[in-house]
Amino acid sequence: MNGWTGTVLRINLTEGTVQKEPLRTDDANEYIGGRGLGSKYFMDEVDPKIDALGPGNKLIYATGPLTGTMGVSTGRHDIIAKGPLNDTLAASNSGGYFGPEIKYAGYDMIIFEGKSEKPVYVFINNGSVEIRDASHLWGKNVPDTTDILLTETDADAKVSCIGPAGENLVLFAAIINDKHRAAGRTGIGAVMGSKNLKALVVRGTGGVKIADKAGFLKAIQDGRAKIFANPVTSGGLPAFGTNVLVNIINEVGGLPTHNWQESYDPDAEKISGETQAKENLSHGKGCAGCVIGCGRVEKAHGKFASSGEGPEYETTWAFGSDCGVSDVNAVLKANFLCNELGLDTITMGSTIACAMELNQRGFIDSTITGTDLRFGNADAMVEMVEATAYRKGFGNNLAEGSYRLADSYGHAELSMTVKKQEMPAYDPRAIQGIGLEYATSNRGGCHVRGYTISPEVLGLPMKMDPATTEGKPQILKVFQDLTAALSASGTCLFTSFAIGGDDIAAELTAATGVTYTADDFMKIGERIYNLERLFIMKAGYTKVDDTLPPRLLNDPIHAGPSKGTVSHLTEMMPVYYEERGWDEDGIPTMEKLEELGLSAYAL
Amino acid sequence: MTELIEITIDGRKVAVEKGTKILSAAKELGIEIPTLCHHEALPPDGNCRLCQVEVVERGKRKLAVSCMYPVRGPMEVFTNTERVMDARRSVIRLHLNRCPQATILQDLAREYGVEPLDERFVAEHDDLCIRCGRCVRACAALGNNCLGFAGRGWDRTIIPPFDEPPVGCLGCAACAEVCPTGAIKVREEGNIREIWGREFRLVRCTSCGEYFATKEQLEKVDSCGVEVSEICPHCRKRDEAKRMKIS
Amino acid sequence: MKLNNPRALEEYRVSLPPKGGGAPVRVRVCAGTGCIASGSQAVYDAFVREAENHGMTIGVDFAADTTGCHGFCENGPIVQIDPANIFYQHVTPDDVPEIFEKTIREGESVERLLYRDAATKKRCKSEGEIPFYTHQQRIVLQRTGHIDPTDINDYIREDGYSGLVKALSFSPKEVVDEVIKSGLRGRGGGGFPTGTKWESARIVESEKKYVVANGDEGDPGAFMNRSLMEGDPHSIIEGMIIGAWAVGAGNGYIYVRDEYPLAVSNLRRAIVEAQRLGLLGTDILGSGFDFDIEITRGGGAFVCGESTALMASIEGMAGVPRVKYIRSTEKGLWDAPAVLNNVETWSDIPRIILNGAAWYAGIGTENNSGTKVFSLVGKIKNSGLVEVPLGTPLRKIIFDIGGGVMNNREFKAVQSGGPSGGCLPASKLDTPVDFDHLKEAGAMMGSGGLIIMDDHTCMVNVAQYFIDFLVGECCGKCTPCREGLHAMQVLLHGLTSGTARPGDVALLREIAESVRDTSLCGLGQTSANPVLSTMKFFPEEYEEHEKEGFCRAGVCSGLYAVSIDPETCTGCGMCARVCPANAISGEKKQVHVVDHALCITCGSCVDACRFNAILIERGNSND
Amino acid sequence: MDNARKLLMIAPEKCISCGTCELACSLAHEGEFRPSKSRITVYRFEMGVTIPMTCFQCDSPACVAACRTSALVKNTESGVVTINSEKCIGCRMCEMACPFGNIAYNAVTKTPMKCDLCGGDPECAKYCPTHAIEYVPADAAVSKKKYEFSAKMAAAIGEGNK
Repeated sequence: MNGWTGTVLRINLTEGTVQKEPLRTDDANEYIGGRGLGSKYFMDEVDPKIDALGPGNKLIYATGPLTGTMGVSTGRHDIIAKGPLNDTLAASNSGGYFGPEIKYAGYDMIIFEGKSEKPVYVFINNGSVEIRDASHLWGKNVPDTTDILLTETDADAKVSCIGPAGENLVLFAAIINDKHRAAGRTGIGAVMGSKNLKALVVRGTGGVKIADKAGFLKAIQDGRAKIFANPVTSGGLPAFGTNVLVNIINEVGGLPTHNWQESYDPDAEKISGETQAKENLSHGKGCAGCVIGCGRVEKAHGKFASSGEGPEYETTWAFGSDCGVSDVNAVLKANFLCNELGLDTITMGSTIACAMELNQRGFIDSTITGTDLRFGNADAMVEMVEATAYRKGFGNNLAEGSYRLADSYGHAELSMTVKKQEMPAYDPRAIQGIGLEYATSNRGGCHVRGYTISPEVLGLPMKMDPATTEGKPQILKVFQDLTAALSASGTCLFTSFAIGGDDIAAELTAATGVTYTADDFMKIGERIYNLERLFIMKAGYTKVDDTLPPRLLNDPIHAGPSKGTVSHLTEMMPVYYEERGWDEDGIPTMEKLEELGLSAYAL
Repeated sequence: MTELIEITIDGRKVAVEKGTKILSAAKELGIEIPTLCHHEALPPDGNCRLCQVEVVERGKRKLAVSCMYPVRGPMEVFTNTERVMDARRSVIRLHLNRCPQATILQDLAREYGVEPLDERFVAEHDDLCIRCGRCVRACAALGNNCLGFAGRGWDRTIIPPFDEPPVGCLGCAACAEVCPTGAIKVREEGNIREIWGREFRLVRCTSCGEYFATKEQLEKVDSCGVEVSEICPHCRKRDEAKRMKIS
Repeated sequence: MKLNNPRALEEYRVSLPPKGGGAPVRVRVCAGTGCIASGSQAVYDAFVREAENHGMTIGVDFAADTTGCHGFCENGPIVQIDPANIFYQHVTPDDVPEIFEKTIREGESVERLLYRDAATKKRCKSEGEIPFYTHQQRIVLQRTGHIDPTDINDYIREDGYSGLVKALSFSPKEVVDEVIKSGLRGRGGGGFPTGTKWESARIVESEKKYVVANGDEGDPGAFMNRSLMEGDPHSIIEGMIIGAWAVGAGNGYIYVRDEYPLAVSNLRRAIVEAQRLGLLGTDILGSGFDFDIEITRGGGAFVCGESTALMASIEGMAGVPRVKYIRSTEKGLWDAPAVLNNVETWSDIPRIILNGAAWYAGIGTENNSGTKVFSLVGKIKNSGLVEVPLGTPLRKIIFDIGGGVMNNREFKAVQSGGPSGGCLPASKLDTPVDFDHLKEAGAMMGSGGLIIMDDHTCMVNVAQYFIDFLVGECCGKCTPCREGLHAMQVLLHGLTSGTARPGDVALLREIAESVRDTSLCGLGQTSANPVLSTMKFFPEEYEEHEKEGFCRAGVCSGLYAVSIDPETCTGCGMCARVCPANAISGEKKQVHVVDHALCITCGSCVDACRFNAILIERGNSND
Repeated sequence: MDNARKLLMIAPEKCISCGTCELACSLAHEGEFRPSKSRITVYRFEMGVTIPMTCFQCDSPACVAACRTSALVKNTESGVVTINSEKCIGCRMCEMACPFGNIAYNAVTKTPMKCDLCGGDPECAKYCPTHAIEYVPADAAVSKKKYEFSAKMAAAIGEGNK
């Protein structure tokens, strides 16, 4: 096959069996791959009401047909599972070099089922698949685990694994590949941990074929030209990484501070991308086949001396402004720790921030937390990261995420979550569209399901006023659908600053030999989005959950450039439902489902 | 300056240097002529008889094996006449008769529509050797001469001297590499490589610990005036990258 | 002693004492391989002994020479007595005293030792009266049997090396032209014009050039090269020196079949003697021309007679043919030009030069000038070596010279040209024997083997015999010959054993044709000829073998039944005596009968019956 | 022609580890995206240090010295060590000989794999997103290398004097 490898690997950890099955090409044509095809398989095979940490959950590593090719920044893979943090259908996306290696080993997807009795890891060496004992790795952090595995398998292999956080079923544990790249959100690291699966090691020496070499090279040349001509993808991101946003978002007055009590951080400059570039940056880095290179290799100095990759903007924000920490070295240290221990940085930082507000308001104190959880206490913050991964002391409370934490003290309203997942780094009161995204994202508080920051702040592809609601439901739907399809293809979200569905459709067409128009591509995105929506509704979510924390709807911003604004979510929601072809309860209509070929999944 | 001669192959003209073999001249026109015993690296031998073409030269029309027939003057060559096809078919059938299991022959038989002879003619069903001697010539090219023909006629075989494990063998397996039918078996298990009944202890990479070559292979490289290390090529590259990183 | 110029040679020739030292009586005992096999050495010894008994001094009063083959091998040992010019056959040591008494003392012949002509029933006193010789024209074999091959002086006495002297007075080009004009064609079987071959080598510029003599005679039943090498080695050497002069070669090789030790020893001695006289080596006869000859003993394989294999063998490689689209006259031995001719061709050269091209061209027919030596064997009365002008009809060779088919059976076929030649039937008996007519008729000249077959010869069996031979001799290098011969062998054995399947004959033909068309060397390409030519002239026998399981010749066991013709059976009982299965019974002088239940169809009775009373019939005797 | 000689200039400090060079190379030579069969290999070390490694087109190449069938030849005009894969018999001598591990034998395609500079238009340089790999005239590259080296040396000496 071209683009796709044509083979799906199914590993049953309960039985210890391995099975290779042909890719369902009809589904592949309609869902492409990655987040789309993985979710389709998941929906067909898993009851949405299943216990996310039970053996009935599955974990699917899914690549797209462009993964491993020279497509425009197409080195991505998704990991699909039901997330234990909030019971949504997680399709956690990660970069690095792991996804392509799956393709080179000969697989489009790897499906893990059941639960191993003992800790194991799986070594895939092209056609050979071994389930191996991992007792010597259990308890080891990500870098150590990775190094040991590379020594005992193949120095050229790629490793995706969990750290102690995943083993300890921290509800927002991440799966880390290539030591530094995280499939972070909704806690799929805990799903891996629940299966006693420490790591997946892949070595692939095969290749990915494409249908039309000349057409493909033309498509990527066109796409690359747009990337190289775009100020964000050729300027800001390579120079400062995503941290370029710290100052930008702060200037908009949308940088949530002190657990979203404020939306402007006067100390933002201290943790900004510009500062990090000057003080901490060693090297820019790209994922496989990347033409942007937003990755950061950084060093923290002083008492937080450490090194690693990242942080991303949202991480800088979570451990920085949200926790009131202005010591960039502490932010970096917390970030590196999350990667080493296998934690999602957004939820980690936000949960600490939430605890700090609980502490600030006196609902908890140091007798409970064992430390001084004052906003701005960098030491306590760093300490709490490690405590969380090992569920030590108050860390055990933090390990449940901010919603369960705040709720346990009777103050769920202090958890800045949507559908129990922490929102990242952009205040919907200042940037209206992103609020609608948070409220309607299929996996709860998340920015990368429909990144309206692009038009609302960066002016890409066109400038929209962040303060107004007009056109936001419409643009959000476009972004949500585009993102879903783009992830399904294996493409990096950041390409969307410069290229659109037509560009990726052209790459897909040339790669797979299956013709995709821009419209087909967007339709596929919509199909994926609706499939995910059906899953979470079957899992128990309703329109009531399509909302934002009350603070954002009711409390105007106190200060800063966006002073006085609240989120106008309620204005946008009906328009959005209608735009989506959902009824007033937020349920996709039969017509819409038929249009998308999803009627079989109707509620 | 070498003399160029224009000849016609299947009605198309091509100018080639005097002495060029028809097979190469045809290749220049993109005309593929099937062959089994021919290998560009090795002296042609013309024994498989598959690459037959029809040559019209000085008024005479004849079959010739294109791998050995030199262009020495104006000539017309036909690579796909009925006579050529008949010749190839009969040769394929006779090859197939000896080596019914050889996939390359099965493929050729399919391509040319050749029915194999019945079982009365097959000697050993698992014989894969078509006696083309590519291995013999490859070993000679390496200067080792560990292989030769023994016996004659129907009993002709290829063996190492005295049919004993060959003393001068490097274990490089070039013989197996050039074999068109995969008749030469190389067994590699752990630190042992076995070929032609001789077991070689493999050298272990001092860096990664993989077994990567025979001692004899490394000695042979050494004899070419190239200093060799006991680090496998894979690690050498990584090590060199490491060195560059440091400098 | 070195002969430094042509005059020195002439002086040397003149200075030689007459043959046999001028002894009044000279005896020539044939020491060809055939006669030695039948005991000629003992005969020679008996002559010497007897002469001493008679008080004769050897070399003065009496001379006894061993000579090369006289050709009439069927009747050896052969002794000729000069000057009386008496030809004795089947001589034993016991006959020697009587020969002394009668012939040497009295000048009378011993009647019973004279050849008796079957046709005229007359005894022939001299060689010249024996039809076997009278129908021949001996040029190549002129000296064999007359001279002592181990004595160069014998050769020189008979104009030896005069051709060389003449050639050296010509320019190389003139020598080549003379050979071209003579019309001489390669006697090894190919029939390529010798002069043309020489010319193509002559015009190539090369530091090294070679001349090579092919004496690797390997055809079953052929021994003409052997007799020549054994009996007249200097003629070959002289021819090669002339050839070397003509093409500019400095070295020569004589490639001799390994199984010919006498040929090797006689040639070796001849070379040493020629070197001693300065006829080989540096500055031959003061001409400034250097040339020498080495002997290479053959690789012991039939295929080594094939030119490219022969050259590979001389180079020290395995004697396996090479694909050569570039003539060896351009790139032959060690990639240098090499002229390879059969020993008989070389032997023709001195006389062509000496007597002139026109003389030679006048012998034989147009485009087929000169004579050719044949070995006549098989079911023929007078087996032996015969030399006739080209164009002589087969019938003349077989019936006039050969005396016809043995036991007066019916002539069925003659195999011409060795294993890869062809079988010609009675209808082709009037074919003139030359390169072109034989080929046209469906056989080939080959190196000159003629095998006569009678009516009790199964042609399928003949083909099988030759294919069996060739399977054993095939070098195995190229696929069609290696695999095809084996496949043909399988099919032929099926036909002769009655296990053939329908379509086998067609398949046999198909494979034979592909072997002919696609094999690498000349031998491979002609290896299918025994099958193709027997099929061509005797298709019905193949059909009968395949379809009916019937062998009309009564050769293939189990494929026929025998009965005894009551009309012709004389009741002699010979058949019953030879029958190993006791299947034939009958009273003396009464018609015998065959018990089919017991008959194993071995064919013994067929061969034994002198009255052709055994009838071959369809139907398996075991039925 | 002197300016005919060009070579690949690799600047590791500009490299972002993306491996696009491997993808471009394998597509050009193998017809698919297959880093394991790329003639250029990206080595990723800690702290983002990445070294793309490929054939140096040595002046006296060990691989050429070891090749018995002239499948590998140093082109005196272009300086490129070229492969005639049809003349390769798979003895792997070149692989064993190269001190840098920059040539490998592909047993499936029966071809030694090494950088051939894509016949004068190297795909790796063409597609490198950060110009970490450039195809430049030999003279300029050499002098640039020299310049960088002396700068490095000067910095090292300067540090020592502090």
